Amino acid sequence: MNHPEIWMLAAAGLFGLGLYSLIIARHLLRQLIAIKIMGSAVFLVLVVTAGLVDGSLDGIAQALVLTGIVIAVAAIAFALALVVSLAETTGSISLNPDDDDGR
Amino acid sequence: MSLLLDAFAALLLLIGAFFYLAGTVGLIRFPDALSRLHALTKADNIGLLSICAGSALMAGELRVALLLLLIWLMALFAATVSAHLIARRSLRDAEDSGADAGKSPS
Amino acid sequence: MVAEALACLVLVPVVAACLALVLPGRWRWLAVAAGLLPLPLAMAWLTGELGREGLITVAVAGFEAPLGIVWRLDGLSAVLVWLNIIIALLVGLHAAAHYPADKLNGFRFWPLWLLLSGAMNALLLSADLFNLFVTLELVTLAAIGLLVVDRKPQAMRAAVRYLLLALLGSLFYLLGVALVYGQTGTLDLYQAAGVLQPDLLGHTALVLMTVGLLVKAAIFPLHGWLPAAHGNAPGPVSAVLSAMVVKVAVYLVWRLWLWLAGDWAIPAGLTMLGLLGALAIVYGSLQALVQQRVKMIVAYSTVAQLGYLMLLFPLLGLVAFQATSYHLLSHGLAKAAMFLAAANLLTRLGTDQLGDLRGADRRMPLDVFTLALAGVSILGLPPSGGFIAKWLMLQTALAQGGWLWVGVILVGGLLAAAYLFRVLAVLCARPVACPELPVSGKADQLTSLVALGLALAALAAGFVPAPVLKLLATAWPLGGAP
Amino acid sequence: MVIDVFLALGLVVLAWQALIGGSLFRGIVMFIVFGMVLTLAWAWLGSPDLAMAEAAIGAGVTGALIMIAYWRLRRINAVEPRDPSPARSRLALVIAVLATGLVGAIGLAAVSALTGDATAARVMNETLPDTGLGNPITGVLIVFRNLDTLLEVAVVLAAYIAARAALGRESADLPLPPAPDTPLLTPLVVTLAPLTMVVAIYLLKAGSQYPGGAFQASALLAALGVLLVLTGRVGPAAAANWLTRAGLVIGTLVFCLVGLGMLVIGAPLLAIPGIWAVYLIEAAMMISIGLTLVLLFAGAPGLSGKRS
Repeated sequence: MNHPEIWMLAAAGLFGLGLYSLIIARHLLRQLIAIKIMGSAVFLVLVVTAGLVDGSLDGIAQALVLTGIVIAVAAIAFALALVVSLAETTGSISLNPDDDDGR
Repeated sequence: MSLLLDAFAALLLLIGAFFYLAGTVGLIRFPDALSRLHALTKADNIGLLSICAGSALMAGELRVALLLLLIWLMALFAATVSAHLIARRSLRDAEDSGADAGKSPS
Repeated sequence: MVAEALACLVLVPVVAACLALVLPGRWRWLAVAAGLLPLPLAMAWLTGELGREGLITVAVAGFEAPLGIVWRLDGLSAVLVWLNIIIALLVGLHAAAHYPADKLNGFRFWPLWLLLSGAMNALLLSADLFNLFVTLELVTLAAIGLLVVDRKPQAMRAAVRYLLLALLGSLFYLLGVALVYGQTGTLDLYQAAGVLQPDLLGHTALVLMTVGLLVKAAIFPLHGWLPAAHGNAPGPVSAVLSAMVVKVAVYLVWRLWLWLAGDWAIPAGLTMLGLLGALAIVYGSLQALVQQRVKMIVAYSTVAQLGYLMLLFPLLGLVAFQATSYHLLSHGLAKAAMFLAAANLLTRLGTDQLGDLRGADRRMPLDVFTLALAGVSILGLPPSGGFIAKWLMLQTALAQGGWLWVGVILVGGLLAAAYLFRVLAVLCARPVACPELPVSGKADQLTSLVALGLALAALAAGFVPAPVLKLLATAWPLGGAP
Repeated sequence: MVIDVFLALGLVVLAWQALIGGSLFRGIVMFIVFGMVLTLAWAWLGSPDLAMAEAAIGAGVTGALIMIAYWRLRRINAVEPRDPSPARSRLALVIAVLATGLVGAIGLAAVSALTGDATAARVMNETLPDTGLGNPITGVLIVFRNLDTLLEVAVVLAAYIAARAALGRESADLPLPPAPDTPLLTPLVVTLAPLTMVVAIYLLKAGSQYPGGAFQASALLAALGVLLVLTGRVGPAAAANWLTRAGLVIGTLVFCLVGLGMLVIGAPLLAIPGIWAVYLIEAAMMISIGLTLVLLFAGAPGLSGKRS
C-alpha cells in the first residue's frame, strides 16, 4: 500500500456517487446498490486509515471489514426480500413520500 | 538456462495478454451475441492457457504447474457451459421475436 | 459470578431464539420462557453488585482492550437494561396473546423478539465502538423484521424506508468509527477517550457518528421515518420500538458526547443538539395535535418526547443527567403502556381513527383509563416518573438561567396536554359512536391488564425516585454541576 | 502507482456506471463488475482475505441476490418509478459534492497523520502466536473479538427470520427462473459440487494459518447452493424441516454453547480452549451462513431434493 491518498480519493468518489444515487434514484434496487457501494467506500477508509503494522495491513481492521461484508450481505438480503414483498402487496417498487402515513 | 526459461515464460505471458486483448476487442467490436461469444471464448481460453503455462514456468514447481492446469481446465469447462447457455438463450430470443438469428438480446 | 450474570443477559436470549426456531410446537413456549425469565434475576444480582462496586467491567474472551471487547455496566446502562427487561417481559406478555409461539406467526415473532432483547442488552453493555455497530445492526434487523410480521402494506412501506435510513445511519457511524480507530489505534470507547485529540479529525469523527445515530434515534429533522413505522407496527412492536429501540441510539449519542468527548468542552455543538431537541419537542407536539389516528398521535408524541432527551446537552450537569435519564425510563414505561392500550382499541374495535372512537370508554374502560394514566406521566403531572424528570429539568434550566429551555419544557408540556386531552375528550364523548364489542376473552383481559401494569409502573416511578437517581449519579462522568 | 490509479479510477467509473443513468439491468451487471474490481483492489492493497470475501460474498452472492430480486420484480410487473425532478437532483448534487469533499478531506488528513502505530494491531501481533493460529484475521474473528463474530452470525440468522416474516406465507411459490434443459449442465454440476465442497473445507482448514476461513467457505457453499437451485437440482420447499432449521441455528448455537461452556469450567466467557474449538465453531458457522444465504436466494422457508 504505497499510495493511500489515491484510495482515499476513490473512497470519497464512491461515497459521493452512492449518496447522490441514493437521493435521486426512485427504484429501490438502485438505492440498495447505492448503499452497498457507499459501504465499500467506508470499508476502504477503515482499512487504509488503519495503515500498516510491521509491514502488513492492520489485521484488526481487515477482520472488522470482513465482519462488515457479511453483515452487509445479510442486511441487503433482508432488504431485497422486503422490496419483493412490498411489490407483491402494493405493486410499487419505490417509496412515494405522499402515501405512507395515515391509511 | 534460467534466463532462457524466463524469456520463454515472458513470451508466453505476452502471447496470453495478446489473446486477451484480441478477445476483448472482439467483444466490443463484433455486431451480435454469437460472434462476440466466438471471440471471447476462443481467444480467452488460449490466452488463459498461455498465461498459466508462463506462470508455471516461472514458478518452476510441478505442484504449482498441476494446480494451474487444474485452474485452466475448470475455466475451460465453465466457459464452455456458460457460452453454450448464452448462445442457446440468444437463439431462442431471436426465434421468439422473429428477428435475425444471433442478434444481441439486449 | 459477574461474568455469568452478564453472559446471561446477552447469550441466554440468543440461545433461546435458536431453540425457539428449532423446537416443535408447544416446546417453543418453553424456549421463550427460558430466554426471558432468567434476565430479571441476573440483573437483580448485578444491581446489588453494582451498588457495592460502582462499576462492573468484564473482558469478553479474556482479552482486555485494545485487543478484545470489554463489557462495562454502570448506573446508566443498568437503568436501561432494567427498562429493556421490563419491556421485554411485560410487552412480551401482551404479545403472547396475539402471537402464540406454537402458531406460525409466533414462530416468526418470538425468535426476533428474543434476538432483539439480547441485542439490546449487548448494546447497553458494550464499550467497544465496532461491537456497538454490530449490535446496532442486529437491533435494526430484528426490529424491522418484527415491524413487518403482520405484512400490512403501510407497515412494509414504512419498514423499507426505516431500513434504508438505518443502513445509511450505520454507514455514517462506521465512517466515524474508522476515523477514531485510525487516530487512536483502539476501538474501546473509554481508551479512545483518553487518546482522541479534539482536532479537526476528532471532531469530524464525532459529528459523523452522531449524525448516523441521530438518524436511528429519529431526532428532528431526521425523524421522517418514525411516525409511519411506529404508527403502523403491530402493537407490542410499536411499544418496544418507541420505548427502547430509538432510545438506545440517543443513549449512544450521550456516551459519545459525554464520555468519549467529555473533556473537549464544545459549547456550540451542545447548544446545537439542544436546539434540535427543542425543535423536536415543538414540531412533534404540533404534529400530534393534528393527527387523526390514535397510534399516529402516540407516534408523534414519541418524536416530541425524544427531544427532551437532547436537552441534556445544553443543560449539562449531574441533575440534568439524572432528569433526562429518568425521563428516558418513565417515558419508556408510559409510552409502552400507551401503545399497548391503543393497540387494544385497534384490535378490539377494528379502528383507531379518532372520529370512530367516540365513547370508547363505555366499551373498553380499562384501556381508556390506561391511556389517561400513562398520559399523566407523559404530561409530567405529579405524582409520576415524568413529573420527577421534568421538574428536575426545569429546576436545572432555571438555576442556569436558560430561559429558552425553560420555555421549551413548558410549551412542550402544554402541547402534550392539548393532544392528550383531545384524544381523551373524544374517547369519553357522548353519544357513543364506536362499534359494539365482541365478547371478550381471557386474552383480551390480559392484554388490558399488561398495559395498565406498565402505566402504573410509570406512575410508581414518581414515588420512589431516590434509589434510581442515586444509581444514576454514580455513572455521571463530568463531576458536579457547572 | 499506475496500478493504484488504474484500479481506483476503475472503481469510481464502474460505480458511476452502476448508479447513474442507464437501465437497471445494466446497473446491476456493472455493480457485479465493480465487485470484481474491488476484489482486485483488496488483493493489490495486500489483503487476500478481503479479496476472497469480496469476490465470493460482496460481488458473487450479493450480485446473485440482487439479480434474482430484479427478475422477480419483473415477473410481479410492479410499476416502474418515474425519473426524479431536476430540482431534486440539483439539491442531491450539492449534497453529494459536499459529502465527497468531506470524505476526501478527512481521508487525506487521516492518511497524512498515519503513524504506523496502531496499538490494538500491535498487541494482536504479539498475542497471536499464543493461540496457535497463523492467520491474524482468523485470530481476531474467532479468538480475540469473537463477540463481534457471534453477534454477526446472529445478524445473519435475524436476516433470515426477518425475510421470512416479510415474505409471509409458509409456502414456496416465490418464482425462480426455469432450469435450462441442456445436456451440458449435468456434467458441470456433477463435477463442481464435490469440488466446491472440497475447496470450502480446505479454505476452512487453511484459514487458521493462511488466508481463508469460515466466511469465504460459507460463501462458496452458498454459491454451490445457488447453482443447484438454478439448475433445478434443489428446489424450494414449503416448510423448513428440522434438519434445515438445525442447520440455520447451528452456527449461533455452537458458538454460544462453547462460550458458555468455558464459563462453567472457570475460564473467561467465550474464551477459546484450543484450535479444535476454532475448527468446530468455524465449521458450524460455515454451515449456517451458507445455508441461510441459499434460502434467502431461493426465497423459501426450506429446500427439497428436486424442483417440482
